[in-house]
Amino acid sequence: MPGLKSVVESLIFVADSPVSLDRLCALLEEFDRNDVRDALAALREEYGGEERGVVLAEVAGGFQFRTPAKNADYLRRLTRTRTAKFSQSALETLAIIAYRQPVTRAEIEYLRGVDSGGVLKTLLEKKLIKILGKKDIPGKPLIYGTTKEFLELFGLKDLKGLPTLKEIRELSETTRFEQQEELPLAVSAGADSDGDGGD
Amino acid sequence: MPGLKSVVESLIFVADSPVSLDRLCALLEEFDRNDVRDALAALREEYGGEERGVVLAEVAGGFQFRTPAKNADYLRRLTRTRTAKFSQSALETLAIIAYRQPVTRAEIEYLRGVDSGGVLKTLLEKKLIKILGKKDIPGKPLIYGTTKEFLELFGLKDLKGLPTLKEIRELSETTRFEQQEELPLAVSAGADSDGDGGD
Amino acid sequence: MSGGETLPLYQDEDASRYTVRLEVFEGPLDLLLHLIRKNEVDIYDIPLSIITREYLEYVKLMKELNLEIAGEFLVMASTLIQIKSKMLLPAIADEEGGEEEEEDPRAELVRRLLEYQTYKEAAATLAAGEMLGRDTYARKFAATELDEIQPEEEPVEVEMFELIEAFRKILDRVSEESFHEVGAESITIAERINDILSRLEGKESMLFDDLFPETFNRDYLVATFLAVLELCKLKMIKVVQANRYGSIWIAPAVVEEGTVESPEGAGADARA
Repeated sequence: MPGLKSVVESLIFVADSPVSLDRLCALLEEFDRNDVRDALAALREEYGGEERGVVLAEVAGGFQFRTPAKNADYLRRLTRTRTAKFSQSALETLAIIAYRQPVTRAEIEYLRGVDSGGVLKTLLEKKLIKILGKKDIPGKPLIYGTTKEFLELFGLKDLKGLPTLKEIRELSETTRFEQQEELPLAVSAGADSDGDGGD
Repeated sequence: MPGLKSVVESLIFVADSPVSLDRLCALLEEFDRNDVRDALAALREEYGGEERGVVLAEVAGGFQFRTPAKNADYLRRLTRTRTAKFSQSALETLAIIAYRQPVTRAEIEYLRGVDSGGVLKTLLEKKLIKILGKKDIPGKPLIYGTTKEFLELFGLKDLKGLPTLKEIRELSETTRFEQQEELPLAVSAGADSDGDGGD
Repeated sequence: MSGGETLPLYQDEDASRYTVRLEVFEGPLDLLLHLIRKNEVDIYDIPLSIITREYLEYVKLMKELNLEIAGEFLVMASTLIQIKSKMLLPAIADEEGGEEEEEDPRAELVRRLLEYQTYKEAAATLAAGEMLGRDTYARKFAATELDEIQPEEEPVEVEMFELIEAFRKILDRVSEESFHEVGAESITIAERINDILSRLEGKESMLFDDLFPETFNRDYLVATFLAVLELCKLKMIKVVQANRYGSIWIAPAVVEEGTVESPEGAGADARA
């Protein structure tokens, strides 16, 4: 009978998407959960070497074999592997949805300042986002969120793994603006040659 | 720079068919053929252990990672729960029933323009639709509607949760703006965001 | 004098320089951020005079290059001009006895810019990370080991989007009549051109802001703005500013015979 570690390795290798511990345990019900966990840990160790060409990545709530980024240049030589290209608008929209989900189209468009219908459709088609349902406000707009495929694409374990947003320097209340009630003419005059004392 | 063995491992892993030594050497022209051969030999050794769940097999004149035959029983469990994809005709039919229920087969076929008997049968078997009764018109055709399982599949509380026609329309509208050529990532990521060290 | 400055014209060298950049802007917020960075000004204290002028230059340039201008750019143009006018208002507000702390008219815009910038950076961070299919690869083909195994059960997996896409495709084929857009074309640029010209008739000038009624919708705003640009281009009106922070006025321009092209019928009657 094959050992558990070997079986887990085979399962992760053959599966077409990341396999979670829960899924492994469900598939291997005759084994103890702790043993499955140990097998996973041992595999992670084995596939963790600096010089490996295949690593065991933890993405989208599961485990998947992937190649290390440092080998990417060589892999691009394989004709079949297309490089993933994203437009700036797709990336922006995706970022907004990832961080603000569940989010409506109107909210996305307010934040981006442009119509985003086309981008939403593309992202839906690529399965990077999905319709989560409808928001319980007047008009019942659709709400969007990211998918498992999104996590897979960016190699994220879960949404908590998203890079932290750079903090917005808070608009320090009204005081900041009060001080500037009289606008410094110098700024504009300097930039634009001859100032004329308007008032 | 990554080591040759690591690169060979990655290439074989990602390639969708067995990779021959010749192919490897062609892909890795900056390396010496003997070194590529040595890397392969080292990998064969590494992946040759009795307890491995992934082995490096020599098939069809090339090399490919595979799972050992002794693990096949476990892998079968994986496929048993493989999720089925919906055919376009099933989706169309389901959509028509969802939005136009109660609806007869003749009406569905009028809208789709093709015979839909087979699809209806499949959807009935999957319990996504059900027969609601008979329509009170000559011939008393059966009328169909969606089921509780249908709502569950799409995570809907009730049929009111289905996106409205207006929302569907809006999603498929694209603006000029989104149709612009995709920008190479380098430009979009770098060009505009980090020109100067922002205040 | 220099105070009453019309929108500057463009040299060809500028045009070629800008076109490259135009493609990079994702929208008005992106363009504004670019201008703020380019001018090295404080985002918390945007000198609207400079930024608005440069913003309008871009928009006008886009138009001159016959690039289609997304409506959002024009909406923002009007927003900028309105904010600029509002910044003159505190004096009036004081008269009404309000020592209330009026929010800086720019505050909302600044918030939007900061927020947009945050997500723009987040997008860049995401893109810079390890991406599947670009930096890292997984096996994306079915394992041969599973070829001969027939799945016994078939739990289905489908997204709402796929369902509604399927439905939309049917609707595209079957009935077009039922789902028609409500007439968004109710306001045309030609109408607005004629309206502006008739309101200017016999006057020396009028406030730009007065072109917009109390309540107006987006289409109205966009059409009006395009009409003003069109009239500028045709040299039928002048856009002037009394002083650097002053309101924007439009005034009829003296038309030289033979230099004006008709904007496809719209200005034909007004030209006389």
